[in-house]
Amino acid sequence: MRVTVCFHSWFKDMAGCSRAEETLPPGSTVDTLVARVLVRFPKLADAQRSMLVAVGLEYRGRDCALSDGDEVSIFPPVQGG
Amino acid sequence: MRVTVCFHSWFKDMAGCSRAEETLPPGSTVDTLVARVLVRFPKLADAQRSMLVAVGLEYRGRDCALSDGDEVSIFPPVQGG
Amino acid sequence: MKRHLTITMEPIDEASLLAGRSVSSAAGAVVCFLGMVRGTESGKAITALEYEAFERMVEHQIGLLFDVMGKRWPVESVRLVHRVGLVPVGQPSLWVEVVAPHRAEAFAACQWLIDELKRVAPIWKKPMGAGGR
Amino acid sequence: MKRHLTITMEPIDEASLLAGRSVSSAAGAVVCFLGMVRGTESGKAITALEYEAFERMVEHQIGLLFDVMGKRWPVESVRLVHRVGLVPVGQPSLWVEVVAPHRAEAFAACQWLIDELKRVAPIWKKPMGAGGR
Repeated sequence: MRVTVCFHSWFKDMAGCSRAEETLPPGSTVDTLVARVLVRFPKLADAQRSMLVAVGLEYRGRDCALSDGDEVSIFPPVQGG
Repeated sequence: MRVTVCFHSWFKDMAGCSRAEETLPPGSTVDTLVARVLVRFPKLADAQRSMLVAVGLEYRGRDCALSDGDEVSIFPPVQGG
Repeated sequence: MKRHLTITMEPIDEASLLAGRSVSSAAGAVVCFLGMVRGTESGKAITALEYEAFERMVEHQIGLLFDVMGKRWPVESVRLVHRVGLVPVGQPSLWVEVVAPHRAEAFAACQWLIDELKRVAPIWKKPMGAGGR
Repeated sequence: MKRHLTITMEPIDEASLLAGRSVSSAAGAVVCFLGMVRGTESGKAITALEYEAFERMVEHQIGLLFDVMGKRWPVESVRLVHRVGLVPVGQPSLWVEVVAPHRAEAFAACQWLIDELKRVAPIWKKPMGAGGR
């Protein structure tokens, strides 16, 4: 399956792009995807602990199963207000 | 000594006036004055428990000593806002 | 702490109060409160509340509250307007604005001020019904 | 519960937001909050904050907060405006208004909403100094 990864805020700077495509084996989770992303964008490794993940428009944990076509957003702690 | 008594809100209606003068013996307190007022304006007796008293612009208790020329305000619970 | 208090018979003019606001670059939070006259009082329909105030004492007592507020919270500015006389349903009788560096203190100070005002400001209200009283 | 949410690059126009307010005769309390950009960030002088938002998700997440708010408090109306892009020091980045029958619930709901917004809305800020960054 294919998913789109979107980076926000300074994760975008670390990744050097705002979007990337990943092809994952069936049964993949957010965790699978994050591991893949960290290999491809090693500068994000340091930020791993503060990383937030949304699938579509919902926050999701690392064990969330992904589906073909999902848009997964990866970003640092939010600072609205 | 002479003090001026001011009634506010519905205490004014009960008293039938907004101000009254009282002449009190030296050493009188708010308590002395209130007792005098209740005799002169008996309709206020029922409201005695919820009565608030200010001397000048400060809330005062029943044991507060009065001075010649004091303005003593007597009113029901406040409802600002 | 800048402080401003108005007791007035006139309608509260929020727009001009906003226009008169000045905040420093240290201010991170502005909290405003409007107390509106509701259409019912003790379960009965009313058309207005008639507010009466012992004005000199209101000013003094609220001044004391401002003093305490300035000691308890790092408030940059507080403004309070209380309308008296006849206030129709749907219109504000009270407007309060607190400006402070951070929102927690702005909210705390504003709520405290309103609670205390209701406790100590010698103001009274009379419900006015459709028939006049 | 009436609800209104705007994410905008434009300056927050408080006067026109006020003009657009409608309150029923059951509303006794209006609480407004303005979050202002302060002149210092982490102890350093700044000239502005640059806000970035993942807008679709901000709208969805704040929509969920409005849902919870409407269940938890008898709020009549909630309006929230968040400015994004460059917001100069001294200008508001956030405006929130909550209208409710009584003040305790209006304050509680408004504070809760701001706390939750800061927790869940995907918005980020970058301090901009005198030299551009």
